[in-house]
Amino acid sequence: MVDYSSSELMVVVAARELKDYESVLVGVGIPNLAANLAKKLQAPHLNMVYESGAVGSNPTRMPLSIGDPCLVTGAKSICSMYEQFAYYLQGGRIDVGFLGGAQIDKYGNINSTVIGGYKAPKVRLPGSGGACDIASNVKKIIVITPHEKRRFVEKVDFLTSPGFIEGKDKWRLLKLQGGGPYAVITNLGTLKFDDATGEMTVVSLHPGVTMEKVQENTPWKLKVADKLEQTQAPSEREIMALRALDPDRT
Amino acid sequence: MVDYSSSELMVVVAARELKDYESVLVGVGIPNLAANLAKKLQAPHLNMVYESGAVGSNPTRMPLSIGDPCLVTGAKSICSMYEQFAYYLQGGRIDVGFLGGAQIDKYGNINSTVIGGYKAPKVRLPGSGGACDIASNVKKIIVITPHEKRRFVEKVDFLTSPGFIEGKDKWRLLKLQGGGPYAVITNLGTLKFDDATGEMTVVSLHPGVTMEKVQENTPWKLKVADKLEQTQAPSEREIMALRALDPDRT
Amino acid sequence: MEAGKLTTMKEAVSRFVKDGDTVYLAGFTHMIPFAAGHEIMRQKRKDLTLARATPDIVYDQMIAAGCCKKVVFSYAGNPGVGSLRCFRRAFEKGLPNRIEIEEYSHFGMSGRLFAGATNMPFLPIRTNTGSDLPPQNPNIRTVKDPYTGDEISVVPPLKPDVAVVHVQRCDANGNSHVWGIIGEQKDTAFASKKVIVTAEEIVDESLIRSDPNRTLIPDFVVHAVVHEPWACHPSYVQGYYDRDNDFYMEWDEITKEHESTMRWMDEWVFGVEDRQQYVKKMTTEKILKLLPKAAYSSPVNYGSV
Amino acid sequence: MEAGKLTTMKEAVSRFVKDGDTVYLAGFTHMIPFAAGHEIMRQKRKDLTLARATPDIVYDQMIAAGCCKKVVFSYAGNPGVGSLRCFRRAFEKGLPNRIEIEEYSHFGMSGRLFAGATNMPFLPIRTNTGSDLPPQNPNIRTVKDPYTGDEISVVPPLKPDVAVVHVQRCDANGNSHVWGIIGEQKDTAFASKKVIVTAEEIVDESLIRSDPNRTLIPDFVVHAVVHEPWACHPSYVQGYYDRDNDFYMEWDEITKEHESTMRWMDEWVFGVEDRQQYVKKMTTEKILKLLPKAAYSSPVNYGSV
Repeated sequence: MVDYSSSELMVVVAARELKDYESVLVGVGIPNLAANLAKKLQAPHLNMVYESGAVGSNPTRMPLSIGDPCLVTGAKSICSMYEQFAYYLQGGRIDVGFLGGAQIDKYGNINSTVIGGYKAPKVRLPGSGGACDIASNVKKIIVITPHEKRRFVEKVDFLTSPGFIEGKDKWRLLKLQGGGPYAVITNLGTLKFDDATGEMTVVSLHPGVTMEKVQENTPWKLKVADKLEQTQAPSEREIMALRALDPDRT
Repeated sequence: MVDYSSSELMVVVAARELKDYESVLVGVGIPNLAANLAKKLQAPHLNMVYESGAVGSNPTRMPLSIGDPCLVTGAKSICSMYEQFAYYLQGGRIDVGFLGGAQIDKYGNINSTVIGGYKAPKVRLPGSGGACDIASNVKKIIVITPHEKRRFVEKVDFLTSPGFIEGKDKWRLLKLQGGGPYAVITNLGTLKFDDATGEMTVVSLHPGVTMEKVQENTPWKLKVADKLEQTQAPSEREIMALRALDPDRT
Repeated sequence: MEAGKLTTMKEAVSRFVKDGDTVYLAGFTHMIPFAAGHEIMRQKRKDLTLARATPDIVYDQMIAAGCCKKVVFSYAGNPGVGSLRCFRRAFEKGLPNRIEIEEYSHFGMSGRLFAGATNMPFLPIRTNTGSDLPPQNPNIRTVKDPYTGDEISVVPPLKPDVAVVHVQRCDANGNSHVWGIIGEQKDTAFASKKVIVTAEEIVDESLIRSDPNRTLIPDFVVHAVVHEPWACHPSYVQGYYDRDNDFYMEWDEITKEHESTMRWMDEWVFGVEDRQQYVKKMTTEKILKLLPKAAYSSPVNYGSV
Repeated sequence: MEAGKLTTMKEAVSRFVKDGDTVYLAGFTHMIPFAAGHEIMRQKRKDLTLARATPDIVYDQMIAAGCCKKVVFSYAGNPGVGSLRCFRRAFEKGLPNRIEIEEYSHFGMSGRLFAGATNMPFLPIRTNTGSDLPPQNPNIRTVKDPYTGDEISVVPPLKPDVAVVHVQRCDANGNSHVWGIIGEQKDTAFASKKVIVTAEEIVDESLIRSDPNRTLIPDFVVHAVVHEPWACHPSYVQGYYDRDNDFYMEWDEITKEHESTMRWMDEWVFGVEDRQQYVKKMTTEKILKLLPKAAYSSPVNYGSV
């Protein structure tokens, strides 16, 4: 058994969700590592698309921003910002998108705008960026986040990016072309969403984590899958491939 | 006095309407010659834009089509078809556009769609192409046409491209961003449009042409400007410059 | 999209173009994919809805061959020459068969394709108002501008079943470099359900990656890639061969009668196996006349640290 | 547009940027025109509405300098690092002055600019629905889709008073070659009433004309051209100098307090005459670290007969 950090675990678990030939809208940090790792392993034809308009990038180092010059050198194609959102996202061509945020609620709604009131906030966050657009148009949304009580809330202070709103019935009325939230990957486990109601549901616990620990870090009573699984620990192959991608372990 | 053909006269008269630094949407044939002639004479900075997306072309021969490869080699800029119509025409950036057509009526409405009924036509013509878009968005429309009774009609069979519709009051209600028809240049004279009513008005007779001859070739009673002018005959400089552009006299 | 896209024209047309499809052969004057049109005729596709801003000679031929049920267009002329006689014969006289039409302006037609490519619900455009086109076409509608209260003309997205887009060079997966007049090449590829790319040259992926801003069409919207040099004659490919303006003028003569048209088709379309044979039938003189002078772009540096 | 556009940054800002203007400094991560931002601060412009999808460090600086009345944006963060502290200080605490905000998603913001550039009355977009953004922003409205009856979100065009767009190379009239991430460069230039182009290199028109598809911005939307090498540091110019990621991280430290921010500004903005002096203050080590490797594009042939 290989040693790994909690971030490495999240990257590996996220990478496993990606299939060959899918197109992924990649952000920086953990999503970037997860996509690159999947490409090295089970998904060599993974199509990496960046919000900045770069498509099929081949970065030779870790980009700090999604507009980093290393995402341009040797890319397959580049288009303008409006084109990126119009042709790719609104075009319905993106299979998987990664999102983060300050808060996520039980229906997968995400807040990256403000803690407290909008006009007089406790903390003003950066805002949507492309998050609302990604959440509305991508087939599967994967959220990677630390599992903390201040991040998991019963109702977000501000709904920046739609999950299943107040449940799947309400969400269907909105006729969004995206498939909505698909998975939430935390340092404790993987949560997916109930097919019928759209409620967040624990489907897998990471090695050494108990359901009690997950519940302790979540302020509402969590739904648990009928068949609660154990997350497979990262293999040596996965961890070695990941460290080759990110020698500085950013 | 230099000899000239009736087509050469029309080219010269049209070229005189173009001012330096204006942007012109250029078609093939006479408009192409007129724009290139103006550029050689009074308008060296004339900005020539083609429907095909070529901007600032420098053709070394006469193009047969507005998509001719000679309009691309050494052009300043090229954009897609939708971009051409959206950024340039709808963008309100074109000062002058040239149009032709099978019929033109007394308010400058143009028909390039059909002679007879739309569903069972006597003659099916090519259709609008960009004509309706140009007529709706360009500051000044200049029509170059032979002066014939079958072309000048009191009401067009099909209104492809809006002139002043049934007069300027009606036209204003449409809120088109274009300035509407500006001049009609024929082999007999130049006609412009009444400021108040938008009715076509003879403003200048070409050398040797009488008002009677113009009226004979127009099926409705033509309005005549208070000060009817005589078109200045093409100068030797104008004709020599034109023939240098078009040695084959196409 | 899976790998192994490189194929022949015969195979690409046989697999992706079906009777009754809405077909878009892209190209505004430039890079009109005649080779694909001819193969569709040889495979005797029927009841096609042929969509194209400028039907041009290629659709005139497909109409004469009886492939067409309906034309969706904005300018049905032979540019710089005159009418498309086969289009008119079919529409006016039902020869070889009656065709329907659906008509827009260029802005409307290119806008429909842009809206299809970007999956817009509808596209507001500043045209059509005051024209007799909207009363003849129930697809052209209006909405109320929520900022000014004005009535604004709108057109619906166009999403063809299958498109053919010719490019100068692409890699085996269809990442395509295109230059010169780019017309509706990109919008056609993104708007259509199935996309066949035909190319003058198939090049290594590294050459494409040397200039990503030149890539108009990314591989993952492409279903088949066909290496087909001279695919566009009598249209042209910038930097490869010029427009055969003489042929555009001759077409006006050839098509004076349906019979004379079909004689030409029997020789140049049905009488050849494929594009290679068509090209070999052309005279050396013609080929040499169409070869362009060199005018190379100045390179740029894409390097990073 | 008249000739004689080539000028200095001082002159361009003095002539075209006025108190109270809506300003758009273009660039999505790439080619952010810091030199222009610094000159606007030195000329002490007031009450500006600063529009930009990603305010980035340049607007953080302009806010700290007291130039700003309002920010129109979609992502007010330091990408990959965290908050824009000056933006937050102004918005949350009114230091140095209270600022208003008007907020969209990236698609909404880039769509507003596209709609402005193409003079659309409004732009329908598939986003915003279900989000709390529209209730906070009366500019985000809905219209009824005339084809399906669905309610569709729309945004209005954005037409800034003045824009600065940096490019790799342009001719003396402003015909500009741009490559790498092109962001909102073109839409900004076409949407804005006045346009200042700043360029790493001023080149002969013939070089621009060697590759017309590379020309993102044509001269006739450009009002002033400024030759300003290294204009974008700490942002970057593909092929000229890399992004100074270290500085982006340092900015988080520098801006912990308003006072520490202003000390930095006194040294690097108000303490220099112009961009040349700023660049000369940078260490050799830093300059060398930012120089990219070469990675040239493969040329293409634009020739015709």
